[in-house]
Amino acid sequence: MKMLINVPETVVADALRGMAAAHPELTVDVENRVVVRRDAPMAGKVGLVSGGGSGHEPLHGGFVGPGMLSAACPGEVFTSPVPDQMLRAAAAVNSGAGVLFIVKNYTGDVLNFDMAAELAEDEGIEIAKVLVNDDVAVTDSLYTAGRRGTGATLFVEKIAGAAADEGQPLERVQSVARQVNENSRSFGVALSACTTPAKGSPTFDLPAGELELGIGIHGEPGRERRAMMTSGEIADFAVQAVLDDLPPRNPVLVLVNGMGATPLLELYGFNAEVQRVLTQRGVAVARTLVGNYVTSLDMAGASVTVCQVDEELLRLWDAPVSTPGLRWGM
Amino acid sequence: MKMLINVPETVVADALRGMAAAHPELTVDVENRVVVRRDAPMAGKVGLVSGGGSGHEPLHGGFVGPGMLSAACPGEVFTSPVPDQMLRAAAAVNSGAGVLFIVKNYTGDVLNFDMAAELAEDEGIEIAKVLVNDDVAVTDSLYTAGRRGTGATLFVEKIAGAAADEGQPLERVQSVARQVNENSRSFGVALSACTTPAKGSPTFDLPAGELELGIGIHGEPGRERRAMMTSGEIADFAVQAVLDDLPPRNPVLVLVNGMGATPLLELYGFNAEVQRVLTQRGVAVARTLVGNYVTSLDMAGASVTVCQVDEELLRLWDAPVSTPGLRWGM
Amino acid sequence: MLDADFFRRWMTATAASVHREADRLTALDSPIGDADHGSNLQRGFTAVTAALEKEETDTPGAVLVLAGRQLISTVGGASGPLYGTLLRRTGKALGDAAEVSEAEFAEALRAGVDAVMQLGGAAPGDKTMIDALVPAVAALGDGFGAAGTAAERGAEATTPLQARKGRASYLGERSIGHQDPGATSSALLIAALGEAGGK
Amino acid sequence: MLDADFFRRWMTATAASVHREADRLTALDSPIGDADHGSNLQRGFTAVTAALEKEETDTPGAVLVLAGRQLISTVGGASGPLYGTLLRRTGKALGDAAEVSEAEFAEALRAGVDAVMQLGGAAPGDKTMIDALVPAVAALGDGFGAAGTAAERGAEATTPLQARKGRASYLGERSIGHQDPGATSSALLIAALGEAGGK
Ligand SMILES: Nc1ncnc2c1ncn2[C@@H]1O[C@H](COP(=O)(O)OP(=O)(O)O)[C@@H](O)[C@H]1O
Ligand SMILES: Nc1ncnc2c1ncn2[C@@H]1O[C@H](COP(=O)(O)OP(=O)(O)O)[C@@H](O)[C@H]1O
Ligand SMILES: [Mg+2]
Ligand SMILES: [Mg+2]
Ligand SMILES: [Mg+2]
Ligand SMILES: [Mg+2]
Repeated sequence: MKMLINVPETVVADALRGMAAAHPELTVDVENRVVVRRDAPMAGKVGLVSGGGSGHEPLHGGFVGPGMLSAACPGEVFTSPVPDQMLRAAAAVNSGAGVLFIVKNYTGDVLNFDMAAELAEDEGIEIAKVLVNDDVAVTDSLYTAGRRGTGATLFVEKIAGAAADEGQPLERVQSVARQVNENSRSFGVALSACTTPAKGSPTFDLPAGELELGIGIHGEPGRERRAMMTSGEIADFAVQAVLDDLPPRNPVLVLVNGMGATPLLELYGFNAEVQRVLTQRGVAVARTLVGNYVTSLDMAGASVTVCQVDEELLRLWDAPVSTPGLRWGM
Repeated sequence: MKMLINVPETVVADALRGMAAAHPELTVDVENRVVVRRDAPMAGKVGLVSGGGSGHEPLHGGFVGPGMLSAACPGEVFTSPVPDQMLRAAAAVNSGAGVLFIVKNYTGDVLNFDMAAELAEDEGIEIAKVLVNDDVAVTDSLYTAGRRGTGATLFVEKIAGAAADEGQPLERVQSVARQVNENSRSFGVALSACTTPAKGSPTFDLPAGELELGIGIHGEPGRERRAMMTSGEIADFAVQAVLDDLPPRNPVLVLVNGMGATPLLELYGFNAEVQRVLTQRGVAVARTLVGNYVTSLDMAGASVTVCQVDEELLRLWDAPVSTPGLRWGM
Repeated sequence: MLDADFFRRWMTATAASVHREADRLTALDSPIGDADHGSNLQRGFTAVTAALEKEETDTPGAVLVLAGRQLISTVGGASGPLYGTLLRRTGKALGDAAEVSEAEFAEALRAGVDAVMQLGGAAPGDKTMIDALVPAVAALGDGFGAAGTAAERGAEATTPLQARKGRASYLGERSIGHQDPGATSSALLIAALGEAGGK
Repeated sequence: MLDADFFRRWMTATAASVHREADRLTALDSPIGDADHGSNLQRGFTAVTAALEKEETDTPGAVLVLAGRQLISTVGGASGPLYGTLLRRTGKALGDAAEVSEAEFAEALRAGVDAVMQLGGAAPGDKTMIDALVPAVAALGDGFGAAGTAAERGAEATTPLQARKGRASYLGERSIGHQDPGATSSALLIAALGEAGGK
C-alpha cells in the first residue's frame, strides 16, 4: 500500500506539524503531542481532555476549540497515548474548576487515562472521567473488554464541550457526558481493511464481494463476514442493531460516519437509506451529521450512531462550536 | 470494487435524497438535480451558480449556502450537468441582479453552461461567466482543451460568494472571481485510481510502488508516472510546479486537498512538507485549508492549490460562510 | 426516399447498439478519459427512444430535432451537447419535408457535422468523433454501407493519434495508442443507418 | 546472585529480541488486533535501553523501576501500562538490595504478574500475556531455561483460546486459532532472562 508519508516512524509528528501550520488558533505541542485551545485554561471553567490513538482524524485533535475539547492527546497510530500526555494536557487546561477526561473504552485508553488521573490528582488537579462505550457490535460484555467507544465520542465531546463552555461545574459536565453516552449506540461496517503505516499492508484480507459487519475503528475485523450487501441492506442491518439495543422514545441525533475512504457521494446515499429505516421504525430525527468524523485511516465503510436527546442535550448540541473538524454558529 | 451504494444508476439521486435529509437549510430538488439556498433569490443580490459532474463532493453542492454558492447543479458521476439544470438554477436564484456561472474548464462543462446561458438570456436573466482553469499539469494549451479547473474552484466560489453576499454588482462579482482564478494554480498527484459506479473497477491501473503526477479530478491518468515518492518529495514537485508557473509576490491562500481516500493524518503530514517548500521559496502564507474538498471519489492522493491574494481578496476569504462543506464566522 | 419512420428506425437502431456496446465505450473512455461515455450515451438514447414513442414527429427533421434536444437535456458531458447539436442541426437542415432523398440527407448531415466542429472547435486529426463523422459524410454518396465502413475506419484511425481536444488531450503523448470513444460511438451511429435503411 | 548488571543485560536482551521479532509481533496483532504490538514494544524498549544508558541504576530494583517507568511513558496502548506495571512492581518488590537471589527474583516477579492481573483484570485462559507469564513464574524455580520453555508453551497454548480481554475479545469466536501477540512478547521477555543470565 502506498501512503502519502515520509517514513512510518514520523507520521504522527509530521501530522502535528502540518496541523500547527494550518491552525494557528490552536497550540500544537509537537514534541509532547498535545493539542490545546489557545484560550486555555479558561477562568472558572471545566477543562475537557480527550485523546486516543491517531488514525481517527478529525477525532480528537480536530475537535479542540471553543465549544468542544480543551485539549487532545494523540497517540501513535491506533495506540493509546501515554499518561504523560494526558497529565500535560490536564495541567494546561485546568483553571481550578477541574478536568473531565473523555475516554473511549479500550483497555489501553482506560489504563493510560487512569494512570494519568492518579498523577494529575497527585498534582492537585481534580479529575472526573467519562467512558464512551457505544458500539453495539460488542456483545457479552462479561466475556469481552466491553463495548468499544466509537461514533458517540463526537456527541459526548460536542455536548460536554458546550456545557463546559457555559461554565457548568465538573460534576454537571460529567453527568451530561454520561447521559450522552448512555443514550448513544453505534454500529459499523467495513468494505475494506485499512493499512497502518507500521504494517504497510491491510490489517486483514477482505475479498471482493464480502464485507465485515460490526467493526471497530482500529482496523480490527468485525464480528461477522457476509456477502456484499446494498446500501439499503446495510442500513437495515446497522440501524436495526442500534435501535434493538436502545429503542428511542425521544428524537435522536444521527451521525452517518465514513471510515475514511468512503466518498461523501456514497455516504449521503447511505444516509438516505438510514433515514428511511429510522422513519419506518417511527424514530424522530432532530439533527443529522454526514461525513468522515471518526475514521480508521483509509478504511472504506461507514458507521451509524444514534443519540437520543432531550431538549437540554439538543440545545447543547446546537450551541456554537469552532474547531477544525466541526464548526457552526461562530 | 465494493461500494456503499444500491445500484450505479441511482447514486446521484440517492445522494441528493441523503443530502436533503441532512441539510434542511438547503432546498434540494432531487428530481431536477438542483441544490439551492433556502433564502434564494436574495433581493438585489447576484446569484452564484456552479455545477459539474458528481464525485467531487463536497464540491459543489456542499458549498451552497450563505457566503458561497446560491445554487449547484450536480451531473452524473464525472459528467457535466445538462443545460436544463443550470437554467433552472439560474431562474431560482435570479433576483434581477443577474447570475454568475462558475464553470470549471472542461469541454462538457463549458458547452453545457454555454447552452444554458443562451437559454437563460432568452428568458431575460442576465448571465456572466467565469472559467476556472488552474491546473498547471496541463501544458501546451494550444494542443489541449486547456487547463482544467480543480482546487481553485473552492477559492473562486468562496470569494465570489462573499462579494455577492455583500451586494456587489454582477460585473464586480465576475471580476473578483476572475481575479481569484488568475491568481490561482494547482497540481495534483494520485496514489491510486478511483472507481466510478458505472465502471465498477479502477479507471486505470497503478501498480504498487508507482504514482501518477499531474492528475485531474475525474479519475483520468496524469501526465507522467513515476516510482513512488515520499510526502516531502511530492511536496517539492507539486509546489515547485505551481510556483514556477506563478511566482507569487503577495501572501497566498493554500489548499492542501485530499482526493477522497487519503486520511487526514497523511494530509496534515503532507501539509507540513508543503509549508516547508513554501517557506524555502520565500512565499508568505496567509491562510491554509487542509481536507478533502475537491475530490475524485475514492482516489488516494492530494493536490496543492495556491492563490495569491491582496487585502480585499483576503477580507472576502475571511468573511463568514455557512455551507455543509465550509463553514466559519456564522 | 427517407421518411420520418426511417429516422425513427435510425434512432432505435443506434439506441440498441449503444446499449450493446456501452461497456466497450466506457472501457475505451477509461485509459484516456473518465469512464462514462457508454453510460452517457445509454442515458441519452434511452431518453431519445422514450421521447420518440411519446411525442408525434411526422417529418425527418422533427425526428432529429427532438432526438437532439433529448440528448442535450439528458446526456451532459462533452458528448451531450455535441451529439445533440449534430442531430438538431441535421434535422433543422432537413426543414419540414415529409420525405428526403439520400443526397439531401447527406447534405444535411454535413451541416450537422460542421456545426459540431464549430461548437467543439475540433478539426479532423484531433482524435474526436469528428474523425469518424467527416469520412462518413464524404462516403455517404456511395450508400450507407460505405459510410459505415468509412466511419469505422475513421474511428480505428484515431488510435495512433495524439488527442488535441476533450479530456484525452490532458494526457499529451500518453493518449497515443488508444481508440477514441467518441469516434467509436460515432461509427455505431453511422452503422445504424444501414440497419435502419435496409439499403 | 543477580546484580543490577544482570537486570540491565535482561533489558538489553529483551530489547534485542523485540527488535528482531517486531514484524512478527505486529503480524500476530493484525488478525485479532490492531497491528501495532511490535512497533509499540520497539518504541518502549528503545526508550528503556536509552534510559538505562543515561541514568545511574545501582540496584536490581532501580533498574526495573526505571525500565517500567519508561514503558509507561513511551508505549501507550494496553501493553504499555501492563508491561510497565510488571517491571515496576517487580522492581519495587526487589527493594533496594544490591544483589538478589533467583528465588527472591521469582517471588518479586510473581508480585509483578499479580499486579498485571489486578490492573488488567485478566485471568489465565483469557488469551493474554498472563498465559505466558503465569506458567513462567511457576517454572522459575527450575531455572531460567525452564521458565523460558514454560512461557513459550503458554504463548503457543493461547492459539485455541477465545479471547476475553483486550481487543481480540471483540472478535468473539473469530479470535480462536490465532496466537496472542502479548503472550508471544512475554515469552520473548522471559527467554531473554536466559540470554542475560548465562544460567
Ligand atoms: N471538442 C470536441 N469536439 C468534438 N468531439 C469531442 C470534443 N471533446 C470531446 N469530444 C468527444 O467526446 C468524447 C467523450 O465523450 P464523453 O465521455 O461522453 O464526455 P466527457 O469527456 O465529458 O466525459 C471523446 O471521445 C471525443 O470523441
Ligand atoms: N486486560 C489485559 N490484561 C492482560 N493483558 C492484556 C490485556 N489486554 C490486552 N492485553 C495484552 O496486550 C496485548 C496487546 O498489546 P498492544 O497491541 O501493544 O496494545 P493494544 O491492544 O492497545 O493495541 C494483547 O495481545 C494481550 O496479550
Ligand atoms: Mg493499539
Ligand atoms: Mg464525463
Ligand atoms: Mg467521458
Ligand atoms: Mg495492538
